[in-house]
Amino acid sequence: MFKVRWLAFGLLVAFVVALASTTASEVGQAQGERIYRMGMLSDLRTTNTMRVTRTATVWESYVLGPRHCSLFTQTPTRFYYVPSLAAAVPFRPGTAELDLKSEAGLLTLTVDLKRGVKWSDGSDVTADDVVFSAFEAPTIFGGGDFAKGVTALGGGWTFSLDPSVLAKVEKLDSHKVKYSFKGFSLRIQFAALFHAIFQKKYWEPRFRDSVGNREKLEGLTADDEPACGWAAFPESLRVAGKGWERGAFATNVANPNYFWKGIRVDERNAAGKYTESRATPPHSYEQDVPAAAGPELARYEIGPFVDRAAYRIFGDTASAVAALVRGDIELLLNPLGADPGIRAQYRTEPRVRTADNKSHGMFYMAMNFRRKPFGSGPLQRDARFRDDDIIGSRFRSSVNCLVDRQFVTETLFQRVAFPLFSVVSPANSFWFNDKVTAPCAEFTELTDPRGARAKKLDAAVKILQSVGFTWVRPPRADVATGAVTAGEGLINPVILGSADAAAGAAVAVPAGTIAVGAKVPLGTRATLTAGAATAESDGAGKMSLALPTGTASVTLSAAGKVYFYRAGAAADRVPTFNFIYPNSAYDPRRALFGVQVEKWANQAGIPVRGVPTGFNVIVTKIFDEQDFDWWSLGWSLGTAALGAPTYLKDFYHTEFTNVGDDNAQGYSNPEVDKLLDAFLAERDLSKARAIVLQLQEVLAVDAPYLTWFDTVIVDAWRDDRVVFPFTERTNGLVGMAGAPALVRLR
Amino acid sequence: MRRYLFKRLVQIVVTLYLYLTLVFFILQAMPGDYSQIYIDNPQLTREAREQLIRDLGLDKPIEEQYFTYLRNFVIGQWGMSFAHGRPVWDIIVERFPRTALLFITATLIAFYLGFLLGKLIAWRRGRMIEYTSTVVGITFYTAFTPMLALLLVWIFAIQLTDWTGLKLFPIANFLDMDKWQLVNLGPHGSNVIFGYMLATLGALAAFIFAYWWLCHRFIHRPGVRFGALLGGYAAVFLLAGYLWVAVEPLAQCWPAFQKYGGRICNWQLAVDILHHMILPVTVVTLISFGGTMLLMRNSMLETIREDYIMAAKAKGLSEKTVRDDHAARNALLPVVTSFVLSLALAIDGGIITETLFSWPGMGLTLLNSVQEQDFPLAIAALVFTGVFALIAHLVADILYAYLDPRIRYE
Amino acid sequence: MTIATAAHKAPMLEVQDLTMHYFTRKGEVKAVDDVTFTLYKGEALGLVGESGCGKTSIAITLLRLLPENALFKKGHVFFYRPYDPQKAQRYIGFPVKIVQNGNEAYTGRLREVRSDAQLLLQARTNGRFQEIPVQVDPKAHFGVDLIALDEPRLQEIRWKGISMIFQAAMNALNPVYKVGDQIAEAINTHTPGQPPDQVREKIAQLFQLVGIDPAMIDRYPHEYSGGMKQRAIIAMALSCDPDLIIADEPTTALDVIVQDKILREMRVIQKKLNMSMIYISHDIAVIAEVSDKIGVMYAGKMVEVARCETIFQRPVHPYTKALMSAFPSIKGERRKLESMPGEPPDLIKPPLGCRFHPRCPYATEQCAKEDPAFKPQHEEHFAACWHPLS
Amino acid sequence: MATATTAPQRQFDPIWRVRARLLRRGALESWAMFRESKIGLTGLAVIAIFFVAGFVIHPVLWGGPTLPEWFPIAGGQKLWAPLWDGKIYDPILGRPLVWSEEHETYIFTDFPAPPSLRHWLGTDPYGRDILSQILHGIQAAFVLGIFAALITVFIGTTIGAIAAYYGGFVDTFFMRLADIILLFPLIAFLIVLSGLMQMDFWSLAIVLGIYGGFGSITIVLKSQALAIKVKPYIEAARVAGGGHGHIIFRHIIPNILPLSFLYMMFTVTSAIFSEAVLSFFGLVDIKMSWGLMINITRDAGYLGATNMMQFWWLWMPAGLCITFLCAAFYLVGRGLDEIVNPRLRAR
Repeated sequence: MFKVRWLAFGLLVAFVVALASTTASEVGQAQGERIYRMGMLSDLRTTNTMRVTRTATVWESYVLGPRHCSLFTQTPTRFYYVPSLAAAVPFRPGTAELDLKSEAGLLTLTVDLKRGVKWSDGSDVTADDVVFSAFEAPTIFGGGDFAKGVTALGGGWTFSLDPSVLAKVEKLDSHKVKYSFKGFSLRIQFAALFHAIFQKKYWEPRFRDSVGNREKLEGLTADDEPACGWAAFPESLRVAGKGWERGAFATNVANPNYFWKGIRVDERNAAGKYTESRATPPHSYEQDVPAAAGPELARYEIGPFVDRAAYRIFGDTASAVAALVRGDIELLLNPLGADPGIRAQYRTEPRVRTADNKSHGMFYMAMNFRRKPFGSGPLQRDARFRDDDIIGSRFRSSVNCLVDRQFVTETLFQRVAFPLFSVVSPANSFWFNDKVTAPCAEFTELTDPRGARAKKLDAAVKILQSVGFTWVRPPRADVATGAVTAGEGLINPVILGSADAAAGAAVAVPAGTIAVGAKVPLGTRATLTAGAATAESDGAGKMSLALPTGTASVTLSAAGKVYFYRAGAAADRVPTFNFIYPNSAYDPRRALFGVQVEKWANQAGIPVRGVPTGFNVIVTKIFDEQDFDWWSLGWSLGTAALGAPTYLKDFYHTEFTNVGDDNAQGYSNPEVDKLLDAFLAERDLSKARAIVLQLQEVLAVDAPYLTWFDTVIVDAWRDDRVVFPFTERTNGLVGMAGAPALVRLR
Repeated sequence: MRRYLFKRLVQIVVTLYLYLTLVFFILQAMPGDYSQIYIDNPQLTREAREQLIRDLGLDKPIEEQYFTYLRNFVIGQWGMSFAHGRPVWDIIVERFPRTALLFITATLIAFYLGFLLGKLIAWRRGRMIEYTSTVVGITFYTAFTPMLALLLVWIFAIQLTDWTGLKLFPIANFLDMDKWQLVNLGPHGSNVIFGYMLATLGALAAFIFAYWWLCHRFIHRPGVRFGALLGGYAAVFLLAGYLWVAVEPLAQCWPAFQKYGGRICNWQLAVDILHHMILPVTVVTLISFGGTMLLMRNSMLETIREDYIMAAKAKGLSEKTVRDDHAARNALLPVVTSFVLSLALAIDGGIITETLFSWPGMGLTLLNSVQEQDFPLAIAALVFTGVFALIAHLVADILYAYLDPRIRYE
Repeated sequence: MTIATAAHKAPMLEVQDLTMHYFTRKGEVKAVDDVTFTLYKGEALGLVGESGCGKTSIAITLLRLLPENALFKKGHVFFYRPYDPQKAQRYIGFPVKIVQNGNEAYTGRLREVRSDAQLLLQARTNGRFQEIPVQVDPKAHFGVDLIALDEPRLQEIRWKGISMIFQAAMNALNPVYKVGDQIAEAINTHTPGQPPDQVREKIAQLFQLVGIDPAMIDRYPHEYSGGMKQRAIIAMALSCDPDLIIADEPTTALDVIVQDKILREMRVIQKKLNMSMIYISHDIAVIAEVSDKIGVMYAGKMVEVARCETIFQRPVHPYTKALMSAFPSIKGERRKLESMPGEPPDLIKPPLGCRFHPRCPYATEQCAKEDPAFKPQHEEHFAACWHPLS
Repeated sequence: MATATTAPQRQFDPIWRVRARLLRRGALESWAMFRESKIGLTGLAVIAIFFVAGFVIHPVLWGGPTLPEWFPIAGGQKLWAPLWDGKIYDPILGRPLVWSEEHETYIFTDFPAPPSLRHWLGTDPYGRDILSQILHGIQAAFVLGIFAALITVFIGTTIGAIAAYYGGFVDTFFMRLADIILLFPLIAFLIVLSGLMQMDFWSLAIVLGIYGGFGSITIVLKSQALAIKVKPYIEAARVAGGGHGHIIFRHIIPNILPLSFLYMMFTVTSAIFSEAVLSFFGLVDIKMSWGLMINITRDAGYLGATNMMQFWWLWMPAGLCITFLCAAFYLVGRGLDEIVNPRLRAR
């Protein structure tokens, strides 16, 4: 019996080996079928477009996104605004401004559709489909009320078809639609006209069946939905097979009726124009485009040149990377960037190629403006803080000054991230203000390892002193030798009073004042003079200085308001603050940065205690409870925002300081509010750009966010299997779902 | 027997009730109440949030919430997954078969291996084999599981491929995408195959067990019995194989890519899943056999001091008979009881294994749902895991009753 | 001691200088030291002594059921059966002893079975190994040394040759098997190939013999009462028709009435089947009732062996005397119940000389220095004492 | 009577001294037995090595604790001169850069750097010294494990004694509770919990301690306490008028403590292991630990199947430390088991 048991064991082992070797796939590409295999890091939640249009994860947008088309689109490399379903961009001739007409109190826009565009089931894409998608569907859903329907559908619908902007959409003829808007907003261009188009024939009965019942609509199995994009779900084309095996893979098959197939695109030719052309069926299009900075000229032919795009689902990055290196997949869809170790893995396999691209996002730190000394507001939970004096602003500036972004990103992060000073990412080159910088950014340990820390500390201390901060034991920084002694016990200043100052008039200083600050309207340049000392206004129109002893009056060169500060008593000592940042496991980079910032701040006597915290807890504390002192998080802004940075309003406008809103720090600056509103209402892009540039300057010095850094997107693909027409692109190939419509298999 | 089982059943129902209550109150006592997280989703508008509060019954007094919670558990309304937007129950039904197949296989192997080795090392106490097995067992038992899993992947999936040029083992997932792309098994997808496999496994196990018992009961000559056993097992395995290749719906075939001959049948899909199971099963087996082995050793050491073992020896029975039929048979009893404990351990190990092998079962679901803050799902997964462990508890009880006549005939 | 004194009887078991110690953390426990005795066919020997004096150790040594830490030091245990050349073949290479024609005894390693009537033994004579041809007559008794046997041969002798009734009958039955199956297991092992009905029939007979309802065959041990278990154990011990049964405290766990009943029945069975028996008990009353011969043990040593009446009437060893006086005799004359002073010695460091001397009222200096030899005192009466009482 | 008073009174030792003596004798006996358990000794040796590395070598390297400001001599300074430059070897913020006088800039060494004279076990993906992190991790592991185990022992002993002493409903309740706790897959439970609450070092230790305390240890200690409850001296104490509390805390608990220390070892193992797994998944808010080291390695992509062996120093030391320390406590537990559980003893 005993021997038999070993025999059985041997048989089992033999079975396993046989199993392994018979099912072992030889290293090589499948013959016959042209399959483009990609790796994904998470499963889909649904294949029903209706759910996705409400809240899409990045993975769903990769798989389901390619099925839909819209009126307009942005070119892949230079992000030009070009027509897709529409025949041409309805710009006012000679400008980059939409040709909006006023009609009965509404702004209208007429869009002509291309002819010959077909759904994957062979029927034509007509104005009916457009009107249905943009207006009828929500109206049906809302029981006849468009606004109600959009609200009920929620998510992406509300974003692109905002009823406060969009009034109605009408069909003029089979290939002509008219949009009516209630007023101008930048959202017309980048939201309403980007709306996905669904087939009316397919969806209308389904919408009628589920009026007002979103769960029913979203619960439908809609795998046979016809597509007008390059890809369709296998089922909609009656191709055998399963489009989505939960937890394992998802598949798209090429749409045989794809309109753009075979079209050659030149994003910017020698004549400075965007062109499309194709011989059969004939198609050509030309459009003037601006010459803004961008990568090399991109010329390519639109595919798809593959029969299928398959998305293999992995549970973690490591196995996905290994699969790429082993050649089980051709491209890894990894929007999170690649750490050096992953790159090191790629380097072990010469057939894997990588490309680094800028990503559109930011990592930042912010403070609770409702608490002293970050702002000077009361400590109530929901109270909005109004920036009545400049203590908070100076305090933030001093912390900003202490942070050495260049050093951390270059050395510790090894360039997987780059320093960020503005609230707009440099990836968004048209809107990015490259002159924006942080206070004392010129000192960095990267180039001046001995002196920079002392210089930064010295500057930060001076900023704090200029609004009357004192210490139990002040920090000492010897700029000459670089010696630094940490301070302890920061004490809040006490506001003695304020006074309105006429331009150039002397304002008397109350007794006991040790520092004086001033504020002038935004955009005004002014100087504050106190005896021999002077201070220039910054971009936010604020200035402050430590008052030389014996000065009786100060002068402000423009009309504004002057504040006086005296030293605080022991009771005003700043309590120890908690600084919550994502824990090392969630994001080691931010955790490391957090610990470093904590250390730098402590050196300046700022009593901050770092608390690495789980991501979800941070989110709850910040956005849902608003119970925090400092925090650090990041925003990934996606490519859709590569148009105007409309998100700025969400982050910094007073309107969004409520619980659950994005302006969780409670930043409320009426002047910034005004700028944000003006920006969103500006039709002229160049004027809007000017406003955004100014906003970036103001926000950089007023620092509602202390922006830290942004990461690099790394694409990795099997060079022996696939060729892409271009790889240099903001947000990388990942940003266009792996470019399955452009890729060619070797 | 019936009374015993009834008693155990009542006890288990009480335990289940207490378990649910405990989970409920732990969640209530948490500083960041899970229902708060549920309704504090930043994507929700204020009105929607209030609606949700009403829908969830969170405006109701706690005792009412508690009873609703219990009722919902019983009727299978475990809530909607936040991240998936589907009923939690659906997701569990979808993920469970995958975990079940992996775990039942691994646990059976681990248990048998642990039993066998524990028996041997106790019998040969003080010899080299005891020290070696103890050291190996403890090493695997306490080894940092992720490290173990990664090392196995490295050895079998990477190094072996480098040496042989063949991809002998897959590194992740539970099926080969290329093979399955043209297969359309309906809405449940691969779970159909998992179902067939589980049914086959269950039927085989039941048959083997029953047949073994019958043979031992009615055939007394060792040689004849052994032949009958071997023949019966071979026959049933052949029968199972025949069912899979020749009898619908098990033997159904699907179109496939040319690479696979244009046709792929269910049995090939099952083999594909088995192929993907090898490494994860090995990992789970390695981490959990140690516990059984050490326990079996202790139990066996206690048993061989019993008088009936000496009596069995005195009867002139061969050493093997004494060891296997008397000592091991009795030593097995406490080990079966501890089976439940090792199960909890296996579930823990399973979370790690499933994550590292991208095996989308319950463990990975639990981890992902926590990372995505999908608390209805996370909690349901935890509760379900508990229920699963309870069921295993019951199975262990039945097995125990079968093994111990003192309980069977109580 | 030789067998010569009892030439008229057939030898069953001969124990010579048996010494077995236990290894423990604290030192070697000298559990059995130089024990010597002989048992004849159909005879019942009672081993008596205080707890921990080595009685049970002898029993398990005879069957070689020793625990791991047992250290066998020296001695022989010859187990006799009528000579059969076929069976003798199996013991080639092992020490054997041939007893025939009354006194003649040959000891040596069995080299060859030359013919039905001739054996070749290898024996040590004058310090040299020599091969001695032995002529055996058909009535010869062929003894094998149980101590030297290997495991398979030992397994044949266990139960078929020597079976055992265990001290704690409660625990000697495996709780997970039916009692009938446990008996059948023994029968099937020793006489393989019997049809199940026949085995069952045999078990039923045994059950009737020991007074259990045969319907209990298919019951589990926990369904038996204590007395029934004891009877079942006896039935099991009888199941293979053994030549010798060792009954280790067969009735301790039972109440006096049942005890007495079972003992009587066992005595009857023993006489009926003409078996040899070794009773082990600390209770001299029990021993007296069932034995033909009594061996008294003290601290791992056999101090006195004699026929039952002899021991009671003329004990030679002071310890035996003390033991007898501790036993209130109903039949015999009234004696003063003496209590024995002192405590049983520590077997790790037993007293030098006679082990009983610290407690012996007759002890002299000699007793403390030299160990008395175990020598014949009268006919079939052996004792180890410097100052024998009679 | 007079003789009784004048007779020299026998001086009884105070009760604590008697107890101490008994304790000492018990400890010595146990040690003598423990010494025979090879696996127990092996475990103890490993623990000792770790302890010395974490609590002796590490402070020596780091210059001991910083004295408080008000301390008259060397206030605000380290107790002794550190052997390690804190700037370079800080486990969390160490900077591995080398300043080049010649080029007036940092020399960028590639991280993670392999073992070298400067960094004996190399550096992590962010350039921090691995050895320093390992040493730091020892302290974390010990503190977490022991703290959790003490909570376990405290709860388990109390509950076990109380359940055994009172029996009835109290007993049933705690036993059923223990059943449930045994069913709870610990890691799964901790994962869910970490999503619900801030799981930092101490809260993790407390949760682990509570989990252990109400779990299997209660069952074992209860049965032990039951055996003690029926001992005559308990009856004697009751007759002498000892209250429930007195009997439980003075008589029962001291007698089941040895067993609970045995279970303490298993709790330590489970605590260290759980923390490592949770950190590995990134669910604990902790600045540095062994599990986190592996997590960082994995996050940074050095634990891929294709390059893990190339960058072995990033994960192997931490992984082996977890394995060895867990195994060591487990082995000590088993060694103790052989003392406490006589049936396992080799006779």
